[in-house]
Amino acid sequence: MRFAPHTDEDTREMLAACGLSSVEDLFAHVPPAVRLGRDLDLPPALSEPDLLADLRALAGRNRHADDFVCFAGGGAYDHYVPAVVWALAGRSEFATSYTPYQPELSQGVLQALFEYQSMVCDLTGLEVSNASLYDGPTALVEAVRMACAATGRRRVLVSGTLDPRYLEVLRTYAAGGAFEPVSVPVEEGVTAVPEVGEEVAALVLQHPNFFGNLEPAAERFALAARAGARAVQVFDPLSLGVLTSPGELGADIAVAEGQPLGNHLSYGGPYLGVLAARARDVRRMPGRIVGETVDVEGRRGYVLTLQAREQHIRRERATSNICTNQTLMAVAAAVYLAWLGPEGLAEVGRLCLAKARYAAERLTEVGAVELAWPGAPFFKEFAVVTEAEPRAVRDALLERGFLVGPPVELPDGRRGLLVSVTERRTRDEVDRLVKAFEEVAAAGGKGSRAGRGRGGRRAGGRGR
Amino acid sequence: MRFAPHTDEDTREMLAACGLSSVEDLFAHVPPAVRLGRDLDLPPALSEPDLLADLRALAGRNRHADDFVCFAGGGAYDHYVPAVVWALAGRSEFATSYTPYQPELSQGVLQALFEYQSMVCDLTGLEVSNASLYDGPTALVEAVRMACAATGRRRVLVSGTLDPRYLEVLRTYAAGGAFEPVSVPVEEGVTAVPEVGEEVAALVLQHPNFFGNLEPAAERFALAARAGARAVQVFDPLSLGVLTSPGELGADIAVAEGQPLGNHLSYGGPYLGVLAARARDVRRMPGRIVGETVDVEGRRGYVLTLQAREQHIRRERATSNICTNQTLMAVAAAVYLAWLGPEGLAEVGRLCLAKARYAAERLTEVGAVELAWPGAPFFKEFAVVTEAEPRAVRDALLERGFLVGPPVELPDGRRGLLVSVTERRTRDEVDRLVKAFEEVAAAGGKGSRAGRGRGGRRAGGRGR
Amino acid sequence: MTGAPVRRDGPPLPGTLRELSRPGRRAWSLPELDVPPAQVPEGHRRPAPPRLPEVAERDLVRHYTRLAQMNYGVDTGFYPLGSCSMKYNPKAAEAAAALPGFQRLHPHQPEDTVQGALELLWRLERALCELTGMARVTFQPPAGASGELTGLLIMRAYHAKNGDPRRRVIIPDSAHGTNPASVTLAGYRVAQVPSDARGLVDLGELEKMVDEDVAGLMLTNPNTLGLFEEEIEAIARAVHRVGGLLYYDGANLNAIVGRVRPGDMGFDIVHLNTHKTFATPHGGGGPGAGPVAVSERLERFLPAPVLAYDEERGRYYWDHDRPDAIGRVHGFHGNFGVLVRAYAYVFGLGRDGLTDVGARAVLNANYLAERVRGAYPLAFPGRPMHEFVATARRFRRFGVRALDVAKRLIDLGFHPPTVYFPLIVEEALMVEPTETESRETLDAFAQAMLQVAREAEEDPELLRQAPRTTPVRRLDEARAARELKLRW
Amino acid sequence: MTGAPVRRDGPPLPGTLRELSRPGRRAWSLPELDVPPAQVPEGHRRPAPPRLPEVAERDLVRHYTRLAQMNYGVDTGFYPLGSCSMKYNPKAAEAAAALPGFQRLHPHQPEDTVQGALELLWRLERALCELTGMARVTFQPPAGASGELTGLLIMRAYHAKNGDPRRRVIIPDSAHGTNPASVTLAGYRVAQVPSDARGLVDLGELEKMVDEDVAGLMLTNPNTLGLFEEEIEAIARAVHRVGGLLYYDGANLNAIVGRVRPGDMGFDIVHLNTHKTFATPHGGGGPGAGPVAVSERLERFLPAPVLAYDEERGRYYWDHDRPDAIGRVHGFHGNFGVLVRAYAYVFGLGRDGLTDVGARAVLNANYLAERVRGAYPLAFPGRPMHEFVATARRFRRFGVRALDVAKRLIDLGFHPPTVYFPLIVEEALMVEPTETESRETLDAFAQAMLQVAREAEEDPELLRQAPRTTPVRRLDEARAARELKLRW
Ligand SMILES: Cc1ncc(COP(=O)(O)O)c(C=O)c1O
Ligand SMILES: Cc1ncc(COP(=O)(O)O)c(C=O)c1O
Repeated sequence: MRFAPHTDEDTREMLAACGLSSVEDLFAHVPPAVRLGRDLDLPPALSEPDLLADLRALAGRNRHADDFVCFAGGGAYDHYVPAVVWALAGRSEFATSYTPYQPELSQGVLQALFEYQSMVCDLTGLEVSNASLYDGPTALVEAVRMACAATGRRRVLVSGTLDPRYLEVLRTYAAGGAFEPVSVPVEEGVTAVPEVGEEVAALVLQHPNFFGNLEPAAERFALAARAGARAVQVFDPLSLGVLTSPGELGADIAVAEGQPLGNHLSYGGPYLGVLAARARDVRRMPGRIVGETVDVEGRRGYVLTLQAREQHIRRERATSNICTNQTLMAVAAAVYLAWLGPEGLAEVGRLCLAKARYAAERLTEVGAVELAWPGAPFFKEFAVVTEAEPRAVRDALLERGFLVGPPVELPDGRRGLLVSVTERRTRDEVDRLVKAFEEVAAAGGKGSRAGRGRGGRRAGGRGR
Repeated sequence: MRFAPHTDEDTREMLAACGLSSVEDLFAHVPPAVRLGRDLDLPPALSEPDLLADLRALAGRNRHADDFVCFAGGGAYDHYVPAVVWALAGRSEFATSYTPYQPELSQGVLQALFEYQSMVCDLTGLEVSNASLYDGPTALVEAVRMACAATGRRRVLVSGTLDPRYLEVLRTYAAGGAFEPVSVPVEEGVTAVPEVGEEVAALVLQHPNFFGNLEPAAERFALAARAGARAVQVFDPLSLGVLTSPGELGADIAVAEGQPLGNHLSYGGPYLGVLAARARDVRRMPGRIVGETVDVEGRRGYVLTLQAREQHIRRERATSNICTNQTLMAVAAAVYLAWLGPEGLAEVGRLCLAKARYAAERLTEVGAVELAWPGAPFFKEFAVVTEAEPRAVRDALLERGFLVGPPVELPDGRRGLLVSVTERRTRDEVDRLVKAFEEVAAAGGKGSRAGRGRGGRRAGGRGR
Repeated sequence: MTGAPVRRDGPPLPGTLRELSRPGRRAWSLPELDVPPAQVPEGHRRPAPPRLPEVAERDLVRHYTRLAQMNYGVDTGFYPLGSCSMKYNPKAAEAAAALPGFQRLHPHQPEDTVQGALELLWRLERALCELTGMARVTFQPPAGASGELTGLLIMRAYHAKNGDPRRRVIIPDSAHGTNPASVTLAGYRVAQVPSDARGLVDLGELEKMVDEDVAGLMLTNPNTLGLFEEEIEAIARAVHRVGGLLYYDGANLNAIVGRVRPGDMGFDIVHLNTHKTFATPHGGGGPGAGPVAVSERLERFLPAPVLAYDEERGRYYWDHDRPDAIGRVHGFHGNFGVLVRAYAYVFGLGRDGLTDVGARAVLNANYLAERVRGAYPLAFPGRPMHEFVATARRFRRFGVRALDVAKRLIDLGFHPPTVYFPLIVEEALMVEPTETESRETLDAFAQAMLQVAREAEEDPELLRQAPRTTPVRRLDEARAARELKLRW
Repeated sequence: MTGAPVRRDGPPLPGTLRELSRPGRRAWSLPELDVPPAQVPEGHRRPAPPRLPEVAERDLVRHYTRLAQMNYGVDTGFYPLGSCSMKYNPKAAEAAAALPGFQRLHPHQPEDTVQGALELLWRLERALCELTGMARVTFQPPAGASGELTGLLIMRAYHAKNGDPRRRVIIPDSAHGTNPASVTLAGYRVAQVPSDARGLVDLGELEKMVDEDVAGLMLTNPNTLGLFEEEIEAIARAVHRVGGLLYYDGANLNAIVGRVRPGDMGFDIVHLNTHKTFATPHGGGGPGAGPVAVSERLERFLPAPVLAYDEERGRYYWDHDRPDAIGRVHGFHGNFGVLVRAYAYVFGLGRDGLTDVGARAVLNANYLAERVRGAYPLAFPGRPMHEFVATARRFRRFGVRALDVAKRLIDLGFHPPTVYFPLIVEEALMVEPTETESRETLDAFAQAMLQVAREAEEDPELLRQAPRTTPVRRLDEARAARELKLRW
């Protein structure tokens, strides 16, 4: 493939216009010592048909979420992505534009982002949102930085029920020295009562938590408030049609992995980091923020605002170093949220809740597995404890056409698997999952190759 | 799913505005006797996720051209469809618009069609083109009607090398009595010298013909010209980078199946009928024609023109009854032709020619099959004669991952298969096809279930 | 401000691809030749390839993106084009049609490898039979007009079979142009029955016209005036009495789908326009699909092959053994890709949703008619169904025509209604809102129509000068037809 | 005509979704509840769902279609935004990324089920190592700035490992804002080295600044002025002499890719911006991807997990056993979907095509600079590489600023260059045409720039009043920041 449109004549004449005779003259001032001086050790160009055949072959060597029934969770979920979402967010005027530095040419993406911010505020019950961050875990890092900046403190209490990936990322960025994560123990699958001292910048809680359990968030956040610390919640955007909003719970800053909002699984990215906060912290927020204003003729319009916070102005004193964010994913999230509306959001919540509950009950009824915390309330995801090694069980189930997981280590050392059930899963799929669990348990966690990858399809009936 | 946006309140108030109280009142004047008076015997509504799961399941019960290596032809071909074609032709402003009755709001599709017409003229060496017809065979019917109208004659000589589907369609419409197809015999796989009398309206020749062979078109058309009959050629648009154009050959009207021009196989439709002719016949052409003009400020613009030919004006005396055509496919064809340009078109031709030649030679070398007419020149498609029943051979090859065909009856009663080789096919795929042919021949045309549908994939290497 | 052209700035109108073309530039990308090269056979070589445009892929993308943005579609706004049913086209249907399992099927694949596609057609056929009250369906016709001709050839085959060839087919004077055109192509003569003062078929006149030479009657119901033919039973009796057949032009079925079935009204042959009843996108002129459904007695004449199901083997197949078939009317199986979208609408909406289509379409048309009739009197008194025909006659005295009203509506941001059809109505404005438009849209459009009515009196020049906000303004159609420029 | 606003007609600006919302209207369509309903657990119920918009699917489609048409992208026109490399984004890459075999992969799938995805990353890593002259790559960073911080944390881990923590990182005063911001977040202090009269790092000053407290130097080469740092070898020596590391900001690698490798210039850490070098679409602000490549001695510090290949079993897997790793910098494996597109560009262009990227990018920039430098003097004398920085200083005396030039270019149909960056250039206009633009586009843009230069003298108000052809005109940014309205 070739996308440079220059004909030989163009090249000759353009060089001539520059007073040069060969393309190499353009690089004459590059010191010889640093030049490669040989051809790249790469394959020659592929034609478009060959390239796509190559990529189709690679894609064909993967099994994807239509090849099995997906009960996997742990931060990424097989929620339904309506056809309209990418038919619109994927329009090339959005996809091929840059950050809207010239607002008059970018009202489309600016208004879309303003509406995204508005819906995130509606969703969280908080006052301000930015135009997206990289993903959930990096959004948490930014939230913690905001809390430190707001309180002038460094200590960050992090619940033991936080997704370990979030904790890892937090620890990585803590190396910069701006904050210091300290872990809060777990009791009965939820965050124990923490000691929130005057030196604490933030209390970080995930609710629903990594194990799927619902946290006593309001009570915990109250302790943070009393100590003048920021209450930071990691939330599930699709739970907020039925569950109390972060704002109601007393969260000062709420962050989420935005993937469930109309974004594809895509092996972990591109997703988006959602961040909302209270108005008092708006000047400490990271990243792009879109604001409404008027033009010289009084027409309503939108611009990037509060840019004095950002790296291109504030440089080493910026609230964050983020520049490119995940705008297109935020546009998709906005289309998706507007597609749902209040009733659809509530319905997704009801479906997840009921189907997850059904799955948990059936699994325990047949005694295929044990719930990690029987009776503990959860939303769409729950942890089960397996006799056999969780990875082995996971693989055996996958041979039967069901993906569960990820495998998890429970706070008390027990080991198990996460099972999550989205609105897409049918009763029939759940019943077949339960059967598979029984078989695997019977086989002592070992799976047979029988029907590898077909189970989900074979009995499928819904083409998965 | 539901797309009517009416809330209950809307319905109530709108009815009230009409002085009505229920939706049924709107139908009060419909005689009871003709009302259904019961619920439709159809399933209840499906949600979008359920509907797409249902459709994915149906699609999953098909094997498609990425599941096997496609050497099938007979009027539809697995040419490469560049990604850019439908990324552009599929844009919703094109896809969701109607026939451009209001040119000021439809300059996009009008200019696209004007450019399509222009490229069809470039391609065929003829002077005028319309904005598309339904498909190849129906385009031939329209061409024959044009010839009859132009000559005031009814008799239509049709070569025995014409695709039988075209002949069937021609016969169907002949029932209207406007013309009478008479068949011209075949010699050595090409059209015999026809008797073209003064009563003949048209001589119809397919070149390259149904069996893939190149016809002595110029000589035959000369006879038509001498008798004052119209010379009508059915052509392959992708052959015209290397083969003499219809205009050069003396065709007065040229028609083609436009599928190879960037349109998907799609189980036979939607495709498009291409029709080009000489200027003298422009007022006899069927369907939409776009013309260039200027607006009141002298700006260049495009409109539907010569509408006096059409059904909505001329009614029972219209040149055709066509109204809706295949515009979107014509737009795709235009993008594709411009993507190729002169060099790309020539290259496609060279690739098809060389790869088809290679396949024919290898097949005969190994003696797996016999060519129907050894030594006869062809373009991208050729006929082979099989010992075993052609359908059996076709099925056995498919079990090995190769689709050939369709099975054909040769003019002399022999039976065989068409094999066509597009620019997409690789030497490796051809070599494996040859091997499969050998195996099948050895097995006496019977196939084993072994490797059903995998052959193409297994050895594939290019993800097919 | 009247008449003053809007000063245009910004990017100029796009040039043609020919103007963008530069020798040696290219977008194409094709596999390497991996076999020995081959000479073009003796005497067949084209001296030089055709002079197609030479552009880069980026040129193509910008060109067609610009063109698309210069095109108005349902996705950009309200499109009340009468008789065209420009309703919203669901994106889910597009996703379905794009599945490789449908999009990459070769039409010559053996039946065993396309069972999913055949089952889809089978289910869709059953549904269309239920909706029309007919026995069987052919999916071959790629559009409505093609369906008409197919139906008329079936009519012809039927009479021929009975050894009683006939010569005339009756159509109302309000019929769509494709009806008479199809009648001629089927080898029949058109006999036109006038409309009465109500805009309905003049039953008395019809009674006089029918005789043993009448092969049949073609009727659209609701008719092209948007009115329901209330005497349909009597009409059917009259035609059947003389042994004629009734052909139903399904272009307006969307008004009554699920409530009234052509079969129950006495029709023998029915065509549907999937882009009208079932929301398949019209693509700027096509593709469509015009499935034809027939009653039991006409089944044998359907184009071959006909879809069949083998109970024992639980397998679908194409039945080619149809001695009385009229023959093929399409090269393959019709516009399959369009039928996939129609399937999505039929089964997505389901039992109640389909019945609701008519209810909402008729409600919208009646509400809109009510809002504007003061300024735009209806051509006929009867209750409109899914569309209404109004007249701009009264603006004549200000030197304003229906076309001027249409063009001014463009400046107000709307696609105009159909103008000058049906031909029997002076200065006709034919408005079809469809079921997928909201009350807010109808109110905004009504307001625009009323504004234009006022402007027609106060500032008629404003209408005659419209449109002024489009990339080009009024185009010289006479010149286009006179100085034919049909290619670069 | 000066200043006179263009009279606007046609459709009004789109309202917000909130304004379109009507109680009870809906677009959503979800499966039926097919299991027993469940109560929301005690004390967790939200009293009422959030007040999201209530609209029909058709409302959504028209709303976002309108918004898209109000957005300028590479697909709509020339986009010479300096430092952003807005080149053409191939459609084939979009098709590849949309394959279910990539798009529908769950990040927690076991490695055996994603071998194709891992092989893609493996091949891409090998290619990036060849292009940068580095040993290994992490794909976790989702954008350039994230790559910077990742690189700096690796730098930090390296010095810590050597038991010699350091406090300062040197960056040029011309550096992009993300550089100093990342330095701070990594826990270092910024030491700024001035540019000399040539716009290059002042080597003398640098020599004075380097000492044992310097952890490293961040450099963009070609630098943000579009100039090649010719003394790079000496710069590298100076930093290495004191034990510091060299960080390469790869935002401008597209100028020299295939010709000069950061590793061969002495860099130890490199980040790439796939949307700049490899044409992945920028999505109106993102997503990007910022893979970080490091030399052998830093490999052990890369974020875990690291991609690995098991020769025997011919199997790719994630190696989590990395004791010295700095830890995760992204929740999963980075922006995989973006990397698929980058793969398409790298292997589609191949060996020679990649080297050609720089040649064409630099040729275009030099040609364009040549065409306009008369009116817009270059900020520095040296030969520009892939972009050039000019100044609009001389228009000051007409009361015209760089911003006014930019806005006027909009009225002439072009997206303006970057303005006011780099900060060290007064009234900076930073122009980057990229390799995918044609000479015709450059000529047209040059003409527009020259016209604006003339207008700046003859009719400065025209510039100050621009733009006048856009849906909205100049917006009040001060007011936006003062009366914060960040949501409906
Ligand atoms: C009443 C009527 N009949 C027939 C047709 C022709 O249908 P098609 O355009 O699909 O051929 C139309 C199309 O507008 C119509 O409105
Ligand atoms: C020189 C330079 N460095 C770093 C960055 C930051 O990259 P990103 O926006 O991908 O975070 C940019 C982006 O414009 C840049 O131009």
